Amino acid sequence: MKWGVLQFPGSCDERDALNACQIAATALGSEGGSGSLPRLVWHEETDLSDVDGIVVPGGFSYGDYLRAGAIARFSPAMTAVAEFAAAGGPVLGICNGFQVLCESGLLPGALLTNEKTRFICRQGELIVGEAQSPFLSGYEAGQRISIPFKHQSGRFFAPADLLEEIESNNQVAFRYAPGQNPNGSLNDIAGVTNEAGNVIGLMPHPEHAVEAFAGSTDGLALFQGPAIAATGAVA
Amino acid sequence: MIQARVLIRPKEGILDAQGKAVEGALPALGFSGIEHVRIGRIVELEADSTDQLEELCEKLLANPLIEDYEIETVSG
Amino acid sequence: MIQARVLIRPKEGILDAQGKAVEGALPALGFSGIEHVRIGRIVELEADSTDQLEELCEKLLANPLIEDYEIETVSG
Amino acid sequence: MSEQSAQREDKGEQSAHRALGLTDREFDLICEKMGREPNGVELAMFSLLWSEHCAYKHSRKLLKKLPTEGPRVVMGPGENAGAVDIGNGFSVAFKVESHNHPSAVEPFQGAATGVGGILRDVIALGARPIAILDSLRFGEPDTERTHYLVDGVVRGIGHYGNSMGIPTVGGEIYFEPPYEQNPLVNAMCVGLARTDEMVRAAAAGAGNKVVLFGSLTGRDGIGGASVLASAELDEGDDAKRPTVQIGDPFEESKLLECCQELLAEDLLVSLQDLGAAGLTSSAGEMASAGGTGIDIDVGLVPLREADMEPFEIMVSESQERMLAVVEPGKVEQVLALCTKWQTASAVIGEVTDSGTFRILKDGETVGEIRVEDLVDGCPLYDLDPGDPGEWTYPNRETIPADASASDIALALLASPSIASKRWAFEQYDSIVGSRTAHRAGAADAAVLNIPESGRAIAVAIDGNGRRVACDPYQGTIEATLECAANLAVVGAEPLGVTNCLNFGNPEKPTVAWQLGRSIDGLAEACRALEAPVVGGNVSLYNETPQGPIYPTPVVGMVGELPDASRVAGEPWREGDAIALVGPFDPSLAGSELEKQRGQLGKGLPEFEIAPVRQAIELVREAVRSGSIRTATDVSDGGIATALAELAIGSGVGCDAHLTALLAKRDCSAEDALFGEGPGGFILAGEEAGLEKLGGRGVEIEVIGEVRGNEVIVTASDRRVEILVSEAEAAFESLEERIESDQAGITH
Ligand SMILES: Nc1ncnc2c1ncn2[C@@H]1O[C@H](COP(=O)(O)OP(=O)(O)O)[C@@H](O)[C@H]1O
Ligand SMILES: [Mg+2]
Repeated sequence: MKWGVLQFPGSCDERDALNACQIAATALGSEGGSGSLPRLVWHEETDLSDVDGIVVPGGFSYGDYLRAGAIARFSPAMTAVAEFAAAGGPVLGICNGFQVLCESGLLPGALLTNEKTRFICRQGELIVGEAQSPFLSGYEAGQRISIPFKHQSGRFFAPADLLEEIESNNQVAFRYAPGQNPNGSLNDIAGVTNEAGNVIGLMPHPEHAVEAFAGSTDGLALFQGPAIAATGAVA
Repeated sequence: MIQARVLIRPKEGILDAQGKAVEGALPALGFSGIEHVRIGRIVELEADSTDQLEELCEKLLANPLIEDYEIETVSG
Repeated sequence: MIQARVLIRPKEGILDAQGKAVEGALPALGFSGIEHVRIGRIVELEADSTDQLEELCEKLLANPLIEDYEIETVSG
Repeated sequence: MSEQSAQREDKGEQSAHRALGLTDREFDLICEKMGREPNGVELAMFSLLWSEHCAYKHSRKLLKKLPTEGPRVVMGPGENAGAVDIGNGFSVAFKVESHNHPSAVEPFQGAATGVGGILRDVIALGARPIAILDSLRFGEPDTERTHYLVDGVVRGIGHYGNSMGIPTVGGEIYFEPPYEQNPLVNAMCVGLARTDEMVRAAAAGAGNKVVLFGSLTGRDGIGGASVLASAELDEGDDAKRPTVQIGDPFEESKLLECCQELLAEDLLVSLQDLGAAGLTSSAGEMASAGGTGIDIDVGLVPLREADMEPFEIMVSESQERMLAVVEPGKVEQVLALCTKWQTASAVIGEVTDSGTFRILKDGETVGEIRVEDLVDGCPLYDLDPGDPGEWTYPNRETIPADASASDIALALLASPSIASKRWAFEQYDSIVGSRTAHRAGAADAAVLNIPESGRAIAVAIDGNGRRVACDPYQGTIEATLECAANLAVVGAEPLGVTNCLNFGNPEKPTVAWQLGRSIDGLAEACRALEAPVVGGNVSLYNETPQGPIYPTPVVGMVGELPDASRVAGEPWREGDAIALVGPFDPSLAGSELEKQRGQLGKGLPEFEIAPVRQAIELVREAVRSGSIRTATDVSDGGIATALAELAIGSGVGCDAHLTALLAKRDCSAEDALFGEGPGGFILAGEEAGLEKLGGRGVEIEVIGEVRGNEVIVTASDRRVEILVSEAEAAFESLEERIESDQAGITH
């Protein structure tokens, strides 16, 4: 499976995401020559026909000015991503990418400044949610995984009725482990999916938990999920 | 040219972390009798016409899920 | 109770990084004819009296080195 | 006084040059070199390039003493940053720089632009920054001002590095009274480059174009030069010249990617960042390094404010700008790439073979200076050192003389300089870039994976101003050795050194003495370690009416290690044996405990460097071989503190006895428990693994065992006996103490 990783002016974690996609593919043995190597997708590109999945990476697109993700969502590439998603293509938004997906309406909710207003960067634990998503096929619901948290605007918010809907539709992909909610997110929500499950976003950084030297490899399965779901491969 | 001023505020009922931080700092700095601090954004700009302003606010300047906005045009 | 509104803007001559970035991005987002975008903050609060407001701005709400502020009291 | 200046004095002439910081003698020299008096534009340019900051006029002679050569050196002092070869065609570029004064005025923006500036020095070499470290000094964290400074500085560093996507992986923070009014903010950047793609700053090739790109040029940082403003603009318009510069990491992030792409496409002849003195220094230094001349037309510079005067454009310090020399045939491609990255760009001049720096405004010459006079003409001064003979800094007592050993241990763990800095480093993105194998807080040095070279590098930054104040020579040697020790405990060997010399007014004999002795110590230690100094920065005049800061040389080091997965610094485990290694001879002189007792005085015990180096090497080898689990050097707070920190890190206590040390060194029980000095390491692991380290000429002694939930350290009649949980509470107490009264309020 070939990934495309979006790059906006101000993106930061796009190379990390690229690296994670590569490692995931290699680990599944699905690295079929250079044709399937993950690639960066410049924000002005509109042709996504060569990729099977999209990562909207973390960072500070457009400096996070105005509101995190507010400007990036207008890019031509995001229009293409919306079509890609509507056609059922797998889309993963990480941190700033999650914010962009929420701003563009591909995911429900919004992300507000952390309750303590500071940027935080620490290793933490997530509980995998009940959501039905190809991205979660490498995890068990209820599984506890260790993934770094790093962000300043990661407080998940949705108005009561929307929140209720997200919960009752089982759209919660990840929750912060009890006592570890770093930002005041409602219901400890760290990540959600769209109704169909093919679009997922989360604030923590799975791409920083794919190599042993980083202290955890629990993020790898997320990048392998769609391939596992598609082929029935085992991670 | 129209000079416009857009005020964008966190919606009622949403915890305003910045506002809360300011309220928290007040007593230590010797300020009393100040309450309900809310912090928002102000965007000032010049536009050809008012047509686009509404759209600009809806689509870009404010996120309707979490923010309210108000447009004040200073001169026409 | 007095309802006050403090408008805080980057001082003249000081780089307004946000305003500049937003203005620069507008044409690509499909908004044309918009210029001189400046982005600042708005702080709304309720106070017992106007006495402390000036000091509050100087000490806490604004950074007088890089920002100008303006106090508007809405009701008295 | 020269005749000319005497005349000026007689006439009581208003001399702009004095307001600009030039002495009468310097002004005379400028007139002599030019054969006439400089006009306003020229005077502004001279005043900046002949300033301490740019000309190093009080330190350059001393800096010549530093060893700068070695087999791995790719670029040494004189370039924007130093660089060392790490093999496989790759080099690591690095430099540390201060932003002390701007941070004292506006901590958030001051620190942010400090980070932005040092990043650009590394970017200018053609390297991609891969790590940031910061070294900070504040007053004691008990005043509203210190809270405000710490809060702003830490947020500022985080803001810039985080937004740029460059991890901040290490650093240090000390709290000492002499920094109360004059905090220090030093930032270090480490970058990675293909050795054959690195660029120099030297301008070359008459006829080549000079391209300015990045942010628009505004009236930032013109401050001092504003006396030159024409009356018209000066009418109450000082407000137009901001004293604070705003950092825009978004702009710099685009600038970085743009530079990387310009270099990858081989479009640049040379590249230079714009730092202090803006266009004047960057264009002037480019021409000087290349032995060329340069023409700059200020009318072509993209401006943020329409009505700027030529001198303002020439000295503006607007951030996030770069200058490149480009062959005429490639200009179009260069400008197109700038457009792709949404960054402003313009051809603003040309390289010439005239040897002069010509300033034009819309084609008309408004200033003309010989490059040599501007860049190398400033007189260099000898200092007039004088040993003050006694301790000249304040002392204050914060711990009672009769405190028990356990109470002392807890007080040391809670002392702001020793306590955990988690509060600060959790505000830094330490992992972006996917290289960070050991994050801040996990080990004494940060380890970065470099798959490009098949190895890893370690980076550390150190400097204890208090000990340097006690003895500038030995204190600086200790700082350098401590840096090497921090590399050793992660298995790394030093490749190169950078440094930032933060001192007071060098025209004062005491400060001159501190500076000279400190540089002597740095040179000595670097020679002994065979670690060349490849770059650095000097920040003088760090003083207020209350006096100078502690003399604070900050040493940054880059080392290499074969394998990022073979790094000690793992928590120790129940049952591990604990050993004390090295020629450690603990003393309370200059220690944290002596500080808390208000008994600081001049002088540190003497020691030999060679055995310390041997111990450093033994530890490095032991870590690399994997025969030990845990390693740390003994530093602030002595052995008891080092053991307590290891216990906190693992949640398991220890039982240690310092009997052998007492006997060998003939020191007091307090010295053994809390004394400081170079050359001490604590190692832990399987006893057999530790024993294997014996018999190699380095002192090693098993002193105890890892076990239980208490930290117990016994030295004859004194005993530290505290719960690990108590130790942890003390160690983690800084956040509460430092949390600003304005916590989390962002401007
Ligand atoms: N303490 C020092 N040790 C070694 N080199 C130094 C020191 N201070 C300055 N230098 C070198 O002098 C040159 C000029 O420094 P600086 O003015 O800070 O450079 P820049 O203008 O590029 O920021 C640099 O190459 C720097 O590495
Ligand atoms: Mg430079």
